[in-house]
Amino acid sequence: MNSEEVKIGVYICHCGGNISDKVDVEKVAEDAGNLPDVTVSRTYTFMCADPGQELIVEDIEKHGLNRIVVASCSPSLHETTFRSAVVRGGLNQFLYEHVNIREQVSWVHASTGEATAKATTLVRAAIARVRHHEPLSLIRVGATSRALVLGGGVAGLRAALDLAVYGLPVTIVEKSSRLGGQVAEFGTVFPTGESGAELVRTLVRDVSALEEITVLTGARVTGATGYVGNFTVMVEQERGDGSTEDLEIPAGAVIVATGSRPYEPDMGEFGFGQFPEVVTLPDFIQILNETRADGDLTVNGKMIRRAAFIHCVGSRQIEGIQKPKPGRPLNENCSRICCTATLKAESDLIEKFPGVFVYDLYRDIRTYGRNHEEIYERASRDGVSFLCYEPATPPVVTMAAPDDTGNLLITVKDNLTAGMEIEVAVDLVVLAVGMEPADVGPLAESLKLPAGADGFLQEVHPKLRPVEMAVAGVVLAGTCQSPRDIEESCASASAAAVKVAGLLTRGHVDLEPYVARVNADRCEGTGICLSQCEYDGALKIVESVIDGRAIRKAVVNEALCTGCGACVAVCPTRAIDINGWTLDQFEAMVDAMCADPVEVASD
Amino acid sequence: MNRAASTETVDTLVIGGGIAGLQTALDLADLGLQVAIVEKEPSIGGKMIGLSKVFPTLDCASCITTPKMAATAHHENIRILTLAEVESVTRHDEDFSVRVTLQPRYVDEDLCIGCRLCEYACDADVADEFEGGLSAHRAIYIPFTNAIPQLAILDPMECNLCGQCAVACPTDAVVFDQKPREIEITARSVVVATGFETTPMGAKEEYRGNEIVNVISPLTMERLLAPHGPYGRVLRPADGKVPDSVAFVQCAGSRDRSLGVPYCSRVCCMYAIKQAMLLSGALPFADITIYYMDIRAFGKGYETFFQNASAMGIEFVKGKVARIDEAGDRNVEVRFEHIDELGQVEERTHDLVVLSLGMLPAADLRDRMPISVSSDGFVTVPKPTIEPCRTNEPGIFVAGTAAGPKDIVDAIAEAGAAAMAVSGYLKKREPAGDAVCAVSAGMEIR
Amino acid sequence: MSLRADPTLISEIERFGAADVSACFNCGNCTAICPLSKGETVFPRKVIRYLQLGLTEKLEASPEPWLCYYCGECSETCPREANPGEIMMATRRWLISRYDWTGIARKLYTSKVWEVGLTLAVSLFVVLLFVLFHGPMLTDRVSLNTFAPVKWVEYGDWIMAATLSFFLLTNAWRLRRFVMGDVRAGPSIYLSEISTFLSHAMTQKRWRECDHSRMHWLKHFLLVTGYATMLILIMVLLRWFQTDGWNVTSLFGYYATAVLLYVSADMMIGRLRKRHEIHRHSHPTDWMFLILLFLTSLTGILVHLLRMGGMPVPTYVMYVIHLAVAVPMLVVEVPFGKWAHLLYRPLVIYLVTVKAKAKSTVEATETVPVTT
Amino acid sequence: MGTDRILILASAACAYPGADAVGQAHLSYPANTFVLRVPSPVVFPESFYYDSFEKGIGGIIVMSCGVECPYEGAYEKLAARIDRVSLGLKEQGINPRRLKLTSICTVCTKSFLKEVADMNSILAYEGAET
Repeated sequence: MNSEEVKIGVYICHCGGNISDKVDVEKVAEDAGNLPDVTVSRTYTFMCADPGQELIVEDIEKHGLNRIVVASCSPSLHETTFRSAVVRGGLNQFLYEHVNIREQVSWVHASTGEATAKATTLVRAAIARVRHHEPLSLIRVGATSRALVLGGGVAGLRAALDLAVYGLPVTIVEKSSRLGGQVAEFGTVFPTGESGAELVRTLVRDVSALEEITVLTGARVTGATGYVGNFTVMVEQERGDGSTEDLEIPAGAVIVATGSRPYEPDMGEFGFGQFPEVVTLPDFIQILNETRADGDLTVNGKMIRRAAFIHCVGSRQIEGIQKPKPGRPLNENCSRICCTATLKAESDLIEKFPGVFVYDLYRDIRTYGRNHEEIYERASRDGVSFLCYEPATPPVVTMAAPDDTGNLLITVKDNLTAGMEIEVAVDLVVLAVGMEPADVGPLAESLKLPAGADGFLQEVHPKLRPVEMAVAGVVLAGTCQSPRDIEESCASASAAAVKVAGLLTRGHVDLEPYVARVNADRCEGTGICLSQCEYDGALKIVESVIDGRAIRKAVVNEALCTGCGACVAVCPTRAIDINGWTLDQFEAMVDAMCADPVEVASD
Repeated sequence: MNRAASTETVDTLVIGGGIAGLQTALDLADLGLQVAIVEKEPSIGGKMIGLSKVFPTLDCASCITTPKMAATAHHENIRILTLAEVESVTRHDEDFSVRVTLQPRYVDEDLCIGCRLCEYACDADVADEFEGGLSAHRAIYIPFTNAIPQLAILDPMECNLCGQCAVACPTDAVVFDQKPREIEITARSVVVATGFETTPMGAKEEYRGNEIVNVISPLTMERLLAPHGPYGRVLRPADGKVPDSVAFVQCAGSRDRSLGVPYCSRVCCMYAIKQAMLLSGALPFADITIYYMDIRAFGKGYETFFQNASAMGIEFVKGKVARIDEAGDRNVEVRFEHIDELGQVEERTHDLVVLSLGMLPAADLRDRMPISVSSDGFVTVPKPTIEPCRTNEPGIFVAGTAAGPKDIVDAIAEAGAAAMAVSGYLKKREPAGDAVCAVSAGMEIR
Repeated sequence: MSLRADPTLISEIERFGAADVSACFNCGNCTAICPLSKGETVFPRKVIRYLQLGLTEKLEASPEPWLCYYCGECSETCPREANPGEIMMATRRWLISRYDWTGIARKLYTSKVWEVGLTLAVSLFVVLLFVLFHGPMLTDRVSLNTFAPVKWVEYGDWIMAATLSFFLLTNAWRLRRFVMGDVRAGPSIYLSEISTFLSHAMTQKRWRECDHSRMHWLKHFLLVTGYATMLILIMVLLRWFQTDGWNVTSLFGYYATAVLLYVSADMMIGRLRKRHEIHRHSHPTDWMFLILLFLTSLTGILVHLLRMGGMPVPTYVMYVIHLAVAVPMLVVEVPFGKWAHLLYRPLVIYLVTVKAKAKSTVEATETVPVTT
Repeated sequence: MGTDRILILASAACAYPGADAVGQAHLSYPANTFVLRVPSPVVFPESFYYDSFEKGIGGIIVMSCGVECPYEGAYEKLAARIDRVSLGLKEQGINPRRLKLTSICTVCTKSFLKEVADMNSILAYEGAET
């Protein structure tokens, strides 16, 4: 391969103006074009677009290119795009090098001259590296034809059902003793008014009817090992007699559907914990469901005639106004479902107990979803009285005078009434609490699942790969990813399921070839590399007898090697490298970066 | 790409080549199913390809859409029919028989190489719909830079029949006498991903959206903000002035019974905030105001996005604009009650006003297929909670905004869900020894 | 000092004809679309807000309901179809009942039995008076002034005018107290603005600022001229007007009758057709006023025609019917009902001006820098 | 551009997306920075650091995932190696603060900017040698 003449094609993307507004792309291309072995050097408006990709394909065919460099946005977005173009041109996809001149150049450097110089240097480094690229092939490993769904709420059930109907075996691991999660306790759900328990029953009935699905309730994940196609998940299941049983479940892919939990207000937050008449929305829904319509609504023995609902408790928090709870950052974001859930609860309350008068204290009403605005309008027409507060002046809940019309007094500066301070006397305060991610447990640590600043699990990209995680083979379903309602949870669960179906339907998974490889000519069998390897069986020393001499060489098991490179750094003879990430390549890049600085034009 | 025999059989026919349709098709094709996408426009990409950047990540819309478009176009299990409109979907035993009209492109799709020589030869200028009518293209043209397929199309209404394009074409691809063709596709399942249109600019009479030139639609603002938009920078249409003061009027096509759209269109708050942020980047000294009723920043990372916009100095004014009038110097006057400022009635003048229009269903599906459609025109989903993509007709599914307003993130997730629902449905239909695996066996990874 | 919310006010105002108070989601469209809503007096949302929260005292002190002429644009463009225009209308009814210290207005507005009952009772009383005290019924010729001597009728007029004025003016006095609140204005301020009162009372000119209702204003103005003409004819010129011969006042009578008949009929037809927002919602009391007004005019002109036609008995009977309609209309509507707005509207505009002037005077005095 | 070039060895799982996040937020930092994407910086032998300084690199920031590292034991090995190299640099008379090991997460935009700023001020004010 190396005997072949190197012909490099270099492509600099304008990205509309995202790059070209800051980087003189023509100059970068010109500089690259003058480097040895660079056969073609071009710019194009949108390299990722079809005509841009076709440029590469055509040039490969026309000019016999055998190395391609594209300088555009982050490789996380388009490295695979261009690799597929390289493949269409007839080259091995790993003869490709990606340069990031958007996120790490045009978007972060103010000076056009400096940005252009840096881009030029980065392209030079990539050209230096791409010479060292070799064709690699994907490592095909058998995949376990079983998915593991962690969490038996609606999202988990939906995903499991989808996969089972599709024909894949599924194991659901649920830590509580029953399936259905929070939805089972919701009473009726919006926007349809169906019973949450009934919804869960439907799903559970369908799940039970499919022999492809194994359900483990009372089961906790204690750890996991493996990689896409070949995970092993350790589960500890409670037995009826109180003892536990340890199970190891092989799975080709894992769907995380661990869900969320309601925010628990602080002591004294809107009087919570201070007055027994202050409850959270989930508590209230339970009270409402348990009270017969023909009686009176009572909370803690007191009859409720007037109730107030306060929105955005534990959501849309603002630094300086709310204090973070220990171990939990402020939740800046909207919890998405509380507005509609609150308004629905208000209407339910009025419908069941027509004499009760309801106040609603909000910041913005966010009934965004299909048929949600109707729920807002219904609550209005049912007579709910709305008051709008600013985050800086939240409602204050205090004890009312003994002879007042309610036990509690809420004072609030009302935006809708020219900022006047309004006082309402109520018997009950319901806090519309936000959503917090539930604890994912040891799986997150074992598989290194990334979470965002808000604690919810992080997808790769909200639009490009909305349900996949950075860890291949692990996908997200439901509210462990972000707050959402039942409909959205089920949609994301099915979307997660389709990714898993695509992964496991062929019985094998193709892994990236970035694993250690040993240069047998250089290897002296010292075994130092072995001492650094943390993955059992990934590396071993094999003794063989050649020409009567015992020769020791390191050998890599490609399916088990993770390509971390710990072995590479310690080899005294530089006999071991990571495919696609060789020390030669890195050194070539550093050399290029240290070469004469690119002239900087003044802006 | 558009090679369409008179009768084809596919596992799934996806109606609509917007982001939801593309994602559904990709997910299905990855499972080894044969998919056809029917798109009525000359290019796939839908509304999203016309956007500048997308919230809340602010990555460019093209950067998300074009790879998906390219992946669809290159997928061996996907066939794309553009300029194709579904006339009817009728059940035929287990399958659906779909009648599709292929509108003439007046360019032979097999011969055209997208070289644009015809475009350069053409003399007739036509207002460019893709650019909100703010710039022009020729009567024969490639729809837009990233269009897929990259094939020219001729607008017969604007063509002055000089024949220069045909002369210039190196492959003799121009066919002036092309006729509409009707084809019939047999599909084992159908996904409706027909998407949305914005509410009309004239929907609220008091806003005079069709009369005042400097009152523009949000899609026009997207083009003004796009790096390759009509002017390459933000200028107002009436006189090309760089606007110093831009206002966004929220709920200009939603949450308003007086214009017949009582529902929330879900995306307008966020796209207005996004456009405001991009504007403050493009015009650092401009005053930007958003008139709103409730800011609905509900998605992951949206609230932070909103708070950032507020911190950047974008003014959020609570109060629904009641009336818009033309002021002097072609400026625009809005009249509103400043609710959180003592409720005074104010009249403010802006250089440019964007009406944050809502979403209406793009296609009237009534009588064209056996699914039920709600009174507002969106596809009815009988069990939205746990089966968000299923219609009342077995075998017909729905994805994206055809079933109600949705942002891109939710539309893409729902597209995946639709694909899962379709594949489950087809699996259930299969007798033992299923075809899905048979097809997938034919797919080898390079 | 914070204001106490009272959840009962909404149901109270609903008894006066408001239906959709709680449907309003406070977008402010109504206030901003209204051409009359500006400066210090913005409405209708402010009024709706007081209703939603039950701020009774704020509402009683609000001049805004009287500044609205119900062009209906707010209701036509309301995103929630909450009918702000009709809410303002209902609030005016409620306010009339709040100003009225007798409590009769409230009964009339909230009970059809009271409304119809009182009207019938007054009618019967009038009929009874005639049955008991009418003069000789000459049948050979028409002699109304023998059957109902103009002097006696005139006394009746004045007594009624005095009584009704008493109620109306005491109610107006209460209105002044509510609207002025704590603001003190000296007599000179009141006097200096009296022209405001007179010009608005005579022309309702503020209404003309509504973009959409010039026609409504014109009809209303005609109605008022007809009404005023008739009032003068009856209160001042009755001895010439109620004649058995011909008198020039009849010409004015023709004008007034024509206008009253045409406009009240037109208004009733409008309410039946419901084409304009202003006519879309009708409270029973609206109908009662229009019907009585129409019947009064109709019977009045019939009396005249029968008399001219030389039909004695029908003339006398029609005369009794005429008064049996006209008197209850005045008794019910003037101090306690819809009629009162003819006084309250200009009065409120006047008081708002007085109040603003008083405030600015106080501010001017308070802000004088102290120099030594 | 600063006179001294800063080499940033960024782990592909954390620090590299972290650097992208800086760009997505349109924050700004000096252009003398060159980010090298690596599966894990544990791959570099000690010689790589000495050679890089020799070649003229002003400072090296090793941005790993820290304890979040997806590879078993890699961070500990990396940290030990960086400690050894720092000592070695000191012995050679090179300012050891020109080599820095830090953890950058996918959303750690502020830390990223701070590390770059810190290294630039070290290069500007402390000099290359001890």
